[in-house]
This record gives sequence, C-alpha cells and structure tokens, in this order.
Amino acid sequence: MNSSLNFIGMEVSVIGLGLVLMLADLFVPAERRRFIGYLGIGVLGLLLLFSLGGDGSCSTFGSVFNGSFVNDPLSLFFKRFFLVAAILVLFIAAEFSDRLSEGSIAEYYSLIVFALAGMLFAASANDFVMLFVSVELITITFYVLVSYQRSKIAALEAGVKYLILGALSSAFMVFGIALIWGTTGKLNFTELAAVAGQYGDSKIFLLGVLLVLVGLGFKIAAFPFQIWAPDVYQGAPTPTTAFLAVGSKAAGFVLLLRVLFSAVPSVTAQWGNLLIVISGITILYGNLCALPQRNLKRLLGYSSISHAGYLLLGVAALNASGQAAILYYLAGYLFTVLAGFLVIALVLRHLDTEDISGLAGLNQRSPLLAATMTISMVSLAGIPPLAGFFGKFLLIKSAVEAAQLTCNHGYYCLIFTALAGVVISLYYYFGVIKVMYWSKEAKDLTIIELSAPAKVTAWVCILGIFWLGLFPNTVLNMANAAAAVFAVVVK
Amino acid sequence: MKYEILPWLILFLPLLSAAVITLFTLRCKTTSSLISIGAIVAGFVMTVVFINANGFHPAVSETMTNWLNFGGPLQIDFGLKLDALSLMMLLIVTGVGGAIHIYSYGYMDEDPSKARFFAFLSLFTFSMLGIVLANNFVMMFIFWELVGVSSYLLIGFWYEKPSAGDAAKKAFITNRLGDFGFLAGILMVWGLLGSLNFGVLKGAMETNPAALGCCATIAGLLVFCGAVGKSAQFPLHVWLPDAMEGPTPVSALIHAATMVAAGVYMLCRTLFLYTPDALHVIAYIGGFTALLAALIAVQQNDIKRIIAYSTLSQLGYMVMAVGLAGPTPAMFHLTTHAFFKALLFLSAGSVILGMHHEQDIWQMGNLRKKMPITFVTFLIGALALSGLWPLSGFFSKDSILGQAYGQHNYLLFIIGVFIAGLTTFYTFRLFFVVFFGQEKSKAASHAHESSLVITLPLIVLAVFSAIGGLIGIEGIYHYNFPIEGEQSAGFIAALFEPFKASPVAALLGLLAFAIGLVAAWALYAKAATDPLPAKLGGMATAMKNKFYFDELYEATFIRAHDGIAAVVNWIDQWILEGCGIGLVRGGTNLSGRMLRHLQTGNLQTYAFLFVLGVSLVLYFVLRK
Amino acid sequence: MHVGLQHYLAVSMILFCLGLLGVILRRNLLVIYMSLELMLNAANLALVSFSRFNDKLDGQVLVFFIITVAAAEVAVGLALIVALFRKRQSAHVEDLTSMKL
Amino acid sequence: MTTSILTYIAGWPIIAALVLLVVPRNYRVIIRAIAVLATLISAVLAVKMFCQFVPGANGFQFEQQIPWVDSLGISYHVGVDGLNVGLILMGAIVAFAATLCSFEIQTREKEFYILLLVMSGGILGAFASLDLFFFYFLHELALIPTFIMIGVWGRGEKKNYATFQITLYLSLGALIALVGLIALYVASGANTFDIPKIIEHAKTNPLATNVQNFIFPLLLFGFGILVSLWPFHSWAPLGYGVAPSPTAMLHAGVLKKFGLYGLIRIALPVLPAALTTPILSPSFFNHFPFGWLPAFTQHWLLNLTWPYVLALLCVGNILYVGWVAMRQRDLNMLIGNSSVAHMGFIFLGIASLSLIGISGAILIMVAHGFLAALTFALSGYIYKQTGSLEMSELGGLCRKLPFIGTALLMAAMAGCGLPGFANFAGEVTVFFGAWKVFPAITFIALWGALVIGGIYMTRAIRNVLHGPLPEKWNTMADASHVWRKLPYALLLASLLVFGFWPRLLTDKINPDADKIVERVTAPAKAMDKVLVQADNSGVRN
Repeated sequence: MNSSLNFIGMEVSVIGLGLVLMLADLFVPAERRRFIGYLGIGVLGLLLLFSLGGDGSCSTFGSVFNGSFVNDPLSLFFKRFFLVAAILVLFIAAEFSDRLSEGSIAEYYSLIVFALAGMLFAASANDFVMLFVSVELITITFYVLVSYQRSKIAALEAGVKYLILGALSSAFMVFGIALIWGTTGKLNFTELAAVAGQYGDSKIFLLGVLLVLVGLGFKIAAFPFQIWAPDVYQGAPTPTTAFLAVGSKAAGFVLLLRVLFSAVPSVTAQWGNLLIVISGITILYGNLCALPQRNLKRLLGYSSISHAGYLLLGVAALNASGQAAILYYLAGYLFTVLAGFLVIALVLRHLDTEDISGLAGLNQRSPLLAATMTISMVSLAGIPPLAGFFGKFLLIKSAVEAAQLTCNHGYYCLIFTALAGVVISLYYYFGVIKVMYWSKEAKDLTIIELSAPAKVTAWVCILGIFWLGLFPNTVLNMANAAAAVFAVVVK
Repeated sequence: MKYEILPWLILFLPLLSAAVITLFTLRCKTTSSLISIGAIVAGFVMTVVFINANGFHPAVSETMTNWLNFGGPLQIDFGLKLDALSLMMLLIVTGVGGAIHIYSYGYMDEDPSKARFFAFLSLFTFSMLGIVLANNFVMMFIFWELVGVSSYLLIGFWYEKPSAGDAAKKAFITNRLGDFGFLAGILMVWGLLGSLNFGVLKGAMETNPAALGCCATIAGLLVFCGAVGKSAQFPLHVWLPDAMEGPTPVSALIHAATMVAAGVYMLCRTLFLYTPDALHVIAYIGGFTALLAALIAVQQNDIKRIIAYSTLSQLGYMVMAVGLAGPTPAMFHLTTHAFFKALLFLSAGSVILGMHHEQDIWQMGNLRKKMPITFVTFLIGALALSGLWPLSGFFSKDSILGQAYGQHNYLLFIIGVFIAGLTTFYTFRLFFVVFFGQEKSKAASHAHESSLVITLPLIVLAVFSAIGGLIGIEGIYHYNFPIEGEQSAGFIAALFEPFKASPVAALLGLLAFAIGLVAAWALYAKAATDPLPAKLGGMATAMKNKFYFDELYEATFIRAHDGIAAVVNWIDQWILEGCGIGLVRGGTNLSGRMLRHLQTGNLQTYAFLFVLGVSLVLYFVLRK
Repeated sequence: MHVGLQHYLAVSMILFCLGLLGVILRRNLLVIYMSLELMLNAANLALVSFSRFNDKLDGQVLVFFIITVAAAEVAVGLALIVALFRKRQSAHVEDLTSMKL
Repeated sequence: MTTSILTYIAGWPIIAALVLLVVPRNYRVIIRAIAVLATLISAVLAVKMFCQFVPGANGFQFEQQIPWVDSLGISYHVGVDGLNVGLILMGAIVAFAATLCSFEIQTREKEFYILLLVMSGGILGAFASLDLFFFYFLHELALIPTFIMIGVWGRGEKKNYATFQITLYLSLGALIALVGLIALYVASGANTFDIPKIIEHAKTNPLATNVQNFIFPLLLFGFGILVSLWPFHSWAPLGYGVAPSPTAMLHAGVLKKFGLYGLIRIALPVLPAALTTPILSPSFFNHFPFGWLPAFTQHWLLNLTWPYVLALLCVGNILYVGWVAMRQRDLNMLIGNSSVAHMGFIFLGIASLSLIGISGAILIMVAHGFLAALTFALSGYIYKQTGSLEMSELGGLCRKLPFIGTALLMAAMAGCGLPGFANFAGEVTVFFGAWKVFPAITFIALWGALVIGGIYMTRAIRNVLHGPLPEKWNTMADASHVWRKLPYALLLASLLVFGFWPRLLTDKINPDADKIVERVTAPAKAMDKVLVQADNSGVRN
C-alpha cells in the first residue's frame, strides 16, 4: 500500500497543494492574494523538476491499484505536459486576477490545481473507473472555472452550457461504460484488450465503446460534439479558456489514445474510415466557422476545434508515428495557445468585448506582445520554423505512411482536407497579425506596461515554440517512447 | 593567316568604345565622338591591312572560340568567317560607316546628347560587324538582334518626340516579327542538319542536297523571314520610312548603307539553303517590294522619306536578285547602293541642316546656288541611283536586270525595267523640286552650305558612287560565288561589259532612265506644287498614303493581336481571377458564414445537435 | 414471466431515452438537469443489473462512484443555475443566447 | 567536420537578423550598416565559392552534414553541385542588392531589415540544402516575412487583398509540395531525408510507377504554384505589384526559383518513371465516359505524359500571360506579368528533359533572378519618386533620370531576350533543347519570346521613358551617389557577365544536369522491371 501511494505521489502532492492554496486564502490579506499563485507555481515547478530529473513518483514505471493506475512513458509525457500547462496558466491567472475579484483569486488557483490533479489522474488512467472519475474531476472543476466571473452574464451562460452538455456527454459515457462492462465484464484496459477481439461483432459492445468515445469526443471538441466549444471559450475567463484549450483537450486525447489503442485496439483497427471522416469534418468545420469570426476568444474556440481535427488525423493514421505526432503536436500546441491567451489576457482584459480590433496597433503598444501573438498565430497556422509546423509535418507524415501502407485513398482525401484547412486558417490567423501591424483601426496607442512574470511567461512561450520548431529531437524522442506503449499492447 | 588578331580587334573596338563612352565620357561630347570615330577608322585601317596581308580569300577562313557548349548535339561558337563576302562587307561597313561617323561629328554638333549618339553608333557598328563576320547561325542571330536594338535606340534618339518613340517601337517590333521566323528557321535547320556553322551546313547540303527533306522550302523561307524584317521587304516594309525619325546620319548608316543590307547579306551567306521554290518566293517578294516602294516614293514629300522608299525599292532589287539565283549582282548592288544611298542621305542631311531642319521638299527650291557642293554630290548620287552609265548604279542594276533576263524571268525583268524608270522619275522629282525652281519658303532663301566636316564625306562618297561600278567589286564576290566563263579584264572592258553581256538589259535600262528623267523634268522643273495628284487622281492619293499599309495592318493584325490580348486579359481578370479565385474565396467564406449558423446560441439546439451527432456516428458504425 | 437481464436493460434504455428526450424537449434548466440525472441513473440501473446477472461486484462499485460524482455535479450545477436565475430572473434556455454564431 | 562556406553564406544574414533584434530602433545607420555588411559578406563568400567550384567534380562540394532529428533521418546537410552553384551566387548578390535598395524604406526600418535578412538567409540555405526537410523548411521561413513586409510596407489600394492572396496561394503550393515530399520520403523506403541518399536508393530500388505517377503531380503542381505556373499565376503580378521593392526583388528574383530548383533537384532524378510513362492507363476509358471522343483524341489522351502536360501549361505562361502583360497599365503589373511569362521558358526547358533544355532552364533561372531583381528595384525607385507607376501618367523620364532610365531600358531589353544579357543565352539554349522534343510548342514560345515580349517591353519604354516629360515630374532626381547606383550596376553587370560568358555557368551545370538527364532517360530498360513490380504489389511499403 505504501508503495502504491508512492506511485501517486505527484497526484497527492498536487491535491495537497490545492488544499493549501484554498486555505491560504484565509490567512493572506485580500490585496496580496494574487501572489498565492506564485506559491502554486513554485510547487508545481518543483514537481516538474522532479519529474524531469527522473526521480519523481511518476517516473517509476509500473501499475498499481489492480492495474487501474499506470505509470508509463505516456503518462510521464502527459504529466509533464499538464504541469507545464498549469504553471503557465497560473501565470496568466495571476495577471488576470483583477478581473476575477468577485470570487477569491486563491480559490481560482486551487481550482486550477484540482483540475490539474484530474488531468494527472487521466494521464495514468488504465481502467474505466479511473477514466470516469478523472474526467469528472476535470469537468466539474471546469464548470466552476468557466463561470467564475459570476457577475458576467456571459460567464454564467457559458458555465450552464458547459454544464448541461458536459453532463449529457458524461451520461453517454457512463452508459457506454456500463455496456462495455456488461458485455465483457472487464473494466481494466489491459484486460479488456485481451478479450476485445472476441466482441468485435457484438453491437452492444461496439455501442458501448462508441458512447465512451462520445464522452471523450466532447472533451476534445471533435465533430459532431464540438458545438459547445465556441460559446464556452468565449464566455469563460481567459485563463480558464486557456486551460480548457490545452489541459482539458490534452486530457481528452490521452484518454482517447488509451481507450482506442490500449483498451480496444482490435476494434479501433476497423474504424479508420470513421476517424478519417470525423477528423476531416472537424478540420473543415472549425476553420470555416472561424473565417468570419471577429471575437478573438471565439475565434480561438473554433480554431481549437480545427486543431482537434488535425490531432485526430494522427489518431486516424492508426500507427505509432501518428500517436507520437499527436503528442508532439500537443506539446507545440501548449506553448502556442498559451502564448495567444496570454496576450489576450493582458491586452483585452480592460475591454468589454474581445473583438480583434482590440489588438489594433499592438505593435506600437508593446512589441513583445505583438511578437508573441504573431508567433503564436504563425505556429497555429503551422509555418516553419515554429512548433506548429513540425507537429503538422509529423501528422501529415503519419497519414501518408498510413495511406501507403493501407492503400486507403481516404487518407489522401483527409490530408488534402487538412491542407485546405491550413490554407483557410492562414486567412484568419494572418488577419490577426494584420490587425496588430497595419490596421487603421488603431486608436488607443498607449504603451502597455508588462509585469516581470508576464514577460517571463511570454518569453517561455516564445522559446518553447522555437525550441519545438527548431530542435525537435528531445521531445520527439519522448513522444516516440510514449507512443511505444501502444506497440506493446498491439503485440 | 596573318594578323589573326585583327578581325577580333575590328569587331570589338567599337564595343569597347561604346562601353567607354557610356561608362566614363558621357559628359564630354568631343572626346566621346573622337573615341567612336577612332574606333571605326581604326577598323577600316585594320581591314585594309588585313586584306593586304591575306587577300580577299584567306586560306583559313575561320577563327573561333566556343561560346556555349553542350557536347555533341549543340555547340555554339563565337567565330569569325573571313572570306571575300565578309571582308568586302567589312570594308563597306567600316568605310562608309567611317565617313558617316565623321559626318555625324559635324551634323550632331549642336545636340546635347552627342556623346550618347556616338555610343549608340559604336554599338551599332559592333553589331553590324558581328553580322558580317558571323560564322554560324546563332552568332548571326545574336548580332542580328543587337543591330535591331541599336537601330531602335538610334531611331528613338530624340525620344522626347512622341513620333520618334513610336517609330523606334514600330521598327523594333516589326524586326522582331522577322526574327521570329529567322530563329524558327535556325532551329529547324539545326534540328535537321545538326550544325549551325555555315561552312559545315554548306558542306552537308552540297553532299546531300535533300538533307533538309520535305521541310527544305519551309526552313529556307523561315530563315528568309529574318531578311524580310531586317531588309524591310513586303510585308514587313512598313517600319523603314518611319525610321526616318532618327537623325539623318542614322538614316544614312543604318537605313541605307548597312543594316538594311544585312538581310541581303544573310541571304547570300546562306544561299545553299534555298530550294528553287523558296528562291522563287524570294524573287517575287523582292520584285513586288521594289515596285511598291517605287510607286509610293513618287508621291512622298518628305525628303528623307523619298530616299527611304527608294532604299526599300533598291533592297527589293537586291532580294529579287538573290531570288533569281544571282548573289553576285545582289551583293554588287548592295555595295554600290551603300555608296550612293549613303551619299544621298548625307546630302539630304546637309540640305536639312541648311534648311534648319525643314524636311518638306515643297518648302525648298533653288538650293543649287546656296549649297553648291551638296548640289553636285546630290546630283552624282541621284544619277548613280537612277543608273546612268557609267556611274556605279548602272552596272549593279544592270547586272540584276541581266540576271532576270538571263533566267528568262521576263515578268520580273519588265518590272525591273519599269522600276528603273520610276526610280529616275522620283529621284529627279526630288532633285528638281529641291535644287531648281523658286525658293518656296523663307528658310529656303536663307539656306547655307554646310561645313567641311560634313561636305568632305560627301565628296568621298560621291567619288565612290561615281566609280564604284568600275573598280572590280563584282569580281571580288566571285571568290564566293564562282561563275563559269572568263572575266573581262581591264578598265575599258569593264566599262562596256554590260552592253556585251546582256545588251537588252543595258539598253532598256538606259531607255527607262531617259524616259524617267524627261518626265521628271517636264513635270517638276518649274513646279511650285505637285501636278501629279490632279493627273492620277485616286492612285496618287493611294501612293501618298503608302497604299494604306499602315492602316491595313493597324486594322487587321495589330487590332487582332491586341484584341486577343484584351480577351485574354479579360479572361485572366474575370474568369481566372474573378470566377476561379473569386469563387473559391467567396465559396469558402460563404460556407463559413452558413455553417456557423449551426451555433444558434440556444442550449437546446446544441443538445439536439449533440444527440443528432451521436446518432450519426452510431449509424455510421453500426448500420451493417 | 421470468424477468431477465434484457428486461432490466430495456427499462434502463427507456429511462435513458426518456432522459434524453427531456434534455432535448424541456425548456426549464432545472428540468433539463433532472433529466440528465435520469440518464445517469439509467446507466446505474444497467450497471447494477449487469452486476446482478454476471455475478460480479465491479459494477456495483462503479455505481457508487457515479452516485458520488453525480452528487458533486449536482451541487455545482444547482449553484450555477441558481446564480444564473438570480442574474436573469429566468431559468429558461431560450434566454441563454447572448453568445452565438 | 569544418563548417562549410555555404553555412556562412546562409548564416550571416540570419546572425545579422538576430543581432538586429537587440539594436535599438533609432540607431538607423547602424541597423543599415549591419544589414548591408552581412549581405555583402555572404555575397563575397558566394562569389568566392563560385570561383572555387570545380566543374564536373564527382559528388557535392563544400559539403557539411550535421545530424538533426535522428529518428526521422533529418540532417542539416548542405553542399553544391552544378545545379545550385549559380543559384546561390545569384541569391547572395540579389540579397545584397535588395538590402541596398532597402534604403528607400523609411518607417520601422529595424523590423524591415530583420525580415529581409531572415528571408535572404532562409532562401540561400534552401538552395544550399541537400536535405528534403531543410530544403522545404528554409524556404518556408520566407512566408511570414513576405506577408508582413507586403502588408506593412506595401503600397496601393489592393494591398490587403494582394497580401492575403500571395500568402494563401504560396502556402497552398508549399503544402501540396510538402505532401509530395513526405510521400516521396515514405515511399522511397530509405528512411532518410537526405537527397543524395534518396536518389542513390531510388537508383537501386526505384519507386513503383503508380506511386511515382501519384507523387510527381503533387510536386509539379505544388512547386508549380510557387513558380506561378499557369493557371496558378495570378498571385504573382498582383503580389509583386504591391510589394515594397526589396521584397519583390528577393521574392521574384530568388524565392520563385525554389520550386523550379526543387523539380530539377528532386522530382526528375527520383521519379523518372513518372516522366516517361503515360499519365492515364488504358483502363481510363473503362472508368470514365469519354468513349465518344474521336479516336485520335483518345490516342492523344492515352499518350499524355507529364512533361508534355508541363510543356502545354508553359504555353499558358508564355503566350497567355504575355498577352496579359501587353494589356497592363501599371508598370509593376507589367513587370510582374512578364516575370511570370519568363517562368514558361524555364518550364519548357525542364519539360524537354534534355541536357540542353535543363542547362538552359538553370541559366534562365539565374539570369531571371538578376533581371527580376533589377526591374523591381528600378520600378521601386521610380515609384519612390513619383508615387505612381500608372504608365499613362509617366513619360519622358529618361530626361530627368538618365541613369535609372538607362538601366530600365537595359532591363527591358534583357527582358525581351536581347543577346548580351544572360537571359538570351538561357532562352536560346532552352529553345534548342526543346525544339527536338516539342517543335510546335517551341515555335509558339518563340512568338512569346520575340514578338509579345518585344511588344510589351517597348510599350513600357515608350510610355515610361520616351515621349515628353510631364510638368509635374520636373522635380525628380536621379540616383546620385555610389551606394544608390551600386545595386543596379551590380545586377546589370551580373546579367552582362553571364550574357557574354554563359559558359561560366553552363560548364558548371552541364556535368550535373547530364547526370539527371541520364537518370531520366537511361533506365528505360529498367522500366519493365518496375512495371512488373507495380502490377504485383500495387504499392511499395
């Protein structure tokens, strides 16, 4: 038992941290509460260092709790990922704290940390119970996080929409789990994988798997479960949106990967076409809807849908390079999206609307922020030398490999759909750049003063984007090692 | 071969001079002109030295270096061909050209851009020498083009005059049309024979006359297109009269003595290519051009234009001669024509200078008193052009008529004789109106003789125009185009040779001269206005308007080509850009706008869509 | 009549669909939310009956998890709906359309 | 391994860009000096490299290889052979000239120079790169600078539309090419992005014909869009029309050659079967209802090969775009269209698949690089002085701008293929190369080169330089001091040098072009083997 607790040391510390932050609220005077966030950042940073140093709890590979909790390269990759994301989001939240004054900011921090705990569990989930609990932990915290600005009607509206649709998807997922368990009698992924092949013809079983995928599809905002994303992205406080875009989506993906390639690999192998279609439509839907969009956060909401589509391309490829590509892409996406939301949080926080025109003249107001936003948009579009390019490159490569291996022309159709999507997306991403550099709408040209942490965050994001774009070796090796987890299952 | 370096120096000195003037001495008018004159005069001297050392028929006739090399299939040399044909042309170009350069020194004295003028002249000389010396098709084409562009630059020398700019453009494009055929012909010949070198090609054609196969005539005519453009043959003759917008020395050098003769030279150089059919076409085009131009010349009033049309007509003669398988007469006429036509142009230039840049002959009159030297030189030129025995023009023109007669092509022969008469008529129409009668304007009464630097070249050229037929030029060309039968030797023999060789041609030619002269005297000796329009009516108007060729081309080819361009541009703008790109762009945008209406904002719709999505996925997977 | 697994599953399926219809058709947020709970309970019923007929207890355990999670969800959800009601004096979904397109 | 001179050539501009990042923006002189110095150094190094290059030496010269991403077989690998030696020289000189011409930029200079340097370094690196990934990667570096430069410093009312069109169009082309390159990488089975290794591997294990037939169009149209192959050309005139002149110089001069270089460097040697086999299989008419077509049309369709299709498309470039150029009223649009038209000759040379044609194509690529840079630099100068390039408003500028006017005249003449300039040498070579393969198309191309080119270029001269000088342009000033004249003089001199001595280039190109032609034409006998293999396996894994 003791050793089991060692395995979940990181999760436990994170939950502890959440409690500490919440309690700290009681002892810290109101005007200094935003600095509580830096405490959280510090602790999470330490955990990250441990995990990178290789002697943290999460780097001991193995499984505990009857195999329901597993530590392997995949979970390690995602735990680091979530830690980085949470740290950066806490930075953003600290900058954004004056807009969150209705509730206590410390509670907001602790909710982020609790969501992080859910994500960490999700990274290690290896059975349906753990999957369900971690998903719910994330989702329920996000209900609160989304509607945190209680005085803003939009935030409440977003919260309710997320709540109802989230609960709906949970219901589907739970029902799906029930059907899977009912037909196979297994909840553990590893055990299920051993028997799943026998149930390939059982419609009830397939229905169950599909319903679970519906729940996960909701989390990653894939078509046709993407409908909530724009509204929630728009209404939620910016740090929440950022965490939603990065953390929640990544958690969805790690679970999706586990279910598809660990739990039911034999079923997944039949679903290439389904995944191709979903991926293609998701890409087109996100990009097309974003095209006329003027609200920045809503724009990023649509863009996040399209990125779910690109990521699904790696899933649809059904091969190891596709899975590695997803991980790499997510890593790049982390820095890229957080860079974007950082700028939005800093620049638009005093404006009522989040219209793109709010960025007008940003190049004069703060060259660093303009550069950060530009790099973020360019990386989202997937253009060298930035992270987004290398990620898309890997994704396309995996799809081409799949196409040549299977002779399925659907893959090429999907690739060209993705290309069309990229070209469409250039239009709106570059539209943002245009506004910052040469829009005529610029009226307010006051210089934006940046706090030191904000600058640090911006630079971390920029360097991260360049690092992943220029020196892909380290992370790519990690991603390859993580993806190798599934190869074992297949054999 | 002695002094092998000399031809290279002759060729490149003018280029060097052009470069030096452009780069360094554009501000010094005198230095620049001296550099340019020095280059061409040195060229003349070196040519003479070279001919002295090697004769007109050097043992080794080529010297070359490789310009582009692609192994076996394509080797483009930069080589010089040195035989009688090219050496004689060298003499003409550097000699006549040198005289014109010196003349320009005086003529352009007042112009602020004199340095630029001499740079262009040197560039032209370089290009012309290149054509003359080229030993292969590509090199000839290179200089062919360079000649075209230097003529473009010189015609447009006074570029601020819109008419000069337009004329330059017209000359360039018209020449380009010819070059288009020329290059296609070159490619065709290369494709079939695998070589570009004139010597090699000639050898190949001699060993196997059918080497070109079925394309022989087409290939020949395509190459001929080049000559049509450059030598301003029908139907590309329209640019030459307009080219008179350039300064007069330019007209003399380029549009009379040298460049326009390049077409004829090229035809002679590549004579081995042409099938009888092709030669037939060439001959008739030449004859028709000669007739057409002579008719138009009768009703022109601009002193330079009259001479320009005369040039056209004489070029028609030469081309006709080539077409009648007579390269020697053609080259002979080319040579004498270079003398007397340059002389006529320069004299006309002297007149224009004296008249303060008035070019309408009906504003002149009675100039023989005011400009005696010009009067005399002009007279010699006119007589030589008209073919009065024993001036040079008589001999060369007679050899062409003799060729036509000898080939039993009586139609062309009669046309030739008729043109000879017309030539005399329009030349002396000009002569009488300008130098006789009353002063028809104030400028004419204040006219003055030009300075020595202008008249000296006139005198030199006049001498050559007079005796050009008697100094054995024809014999030199026989090195290249040997004929059977013995040559009459001796000066006196040469003097009466034509009457011996083809008496019909010689006598009819002289008769035509006499008729033309008498007619011109009768009509124009005292005329103050032109009496012809009244007599000829519509025909005169047509002649005055150049038989409406410009208008015809404007209305047909140019409009058609511009029309195609306009249609294509429209397609580009509206179909490709508008419909193609516009539709993609608009379609994408529209689908985005439509699609996002799914996001109604209503939670219940969302839930419904969510469930619909689930059902869709379930159906997709579980339908089987 | 012998009541077997199919019957329980049928009931659970019907409950699930009823819940679904409620979510789609009812306008009041609270009712929608209750319908959602109905769907969760349909899943619970299925789990329990599978558990009973397969003689395995995992399902029962999972049901406990679900109930707990649902409770948390309800706590948060009701709070949210109440906050919204205070703000808008309405709990109807049609009023929640400030963000769209 | 020592650092290759190529790394320095491409690296100096990039380093300078990084240095500029920390230079305060009001130190204008220093910013300029750094930019000029960096490009000057790389130009000088490029000249040195060009002179040291040994023609016909086996393999690549000045090679350098550093492993980059091991798991994918990506490495930083640079080297030159005859195919790219001239392009690098041209690129470096044009980059230097463009930096000098950037003196006309007066606002936000720091950003401008940074973008310009990134663009220059990237494209030089792309030409030097022997690794598929870096080849693509370094080229794409230029996309963002292009977008921002045109957007911020561009001119005219259509700026926004043109900026987006050029960006989207170019990315589309680049992405299609990327898919082709990745497909090539995957299909080759060599598990490396190293170009020489892929070519070597393809020699012994040729790709199946149907795979080649699939990849080749991707590369052709992907690269084709980047080179403004008809009918995907409309971005070019529009984009160059609004771009600031240094951007247009670099883009039209250097970047545009990337696609062509890619076709020659990669597509031809690796995909020889795609070039020689018909595109449509005989079963085509079973699947598609074209049976009603006349027999000779069917026959024609069945014998269609990709080079022939390319040759047909380049008629679009030469004739169609030439005609469009004839109708332009704006000088920049005219130059832009003419630059598109020139691409047709290069395509024609490539399509001929002959040594002469390909050598000629590379010769034109180099020549056109200098020429396009020169013309856009000149039009930029005039625009700076007049604020308009509408030809009806200009005229007689030779009087006020003797130097610029003369340079423009020479550029126009070079543009319509006048001997003495490098363009002529290239074009005439291409005509010779293409004549034996596509006589009819060459004939048409001649019309485009000699007549249409002549018409629009002389029209431009007539309208801009000749004629009376309008009153309002009396205040114009010619390029006066040496630095202002240098870029034009440099580019003109380069055109003349290669025009007079094209062998400087062709002798270097020929041995390597010969290898490519050999790869394409020789393995006709190996074809049977490939066909059998294709029938058996469908796709190679």
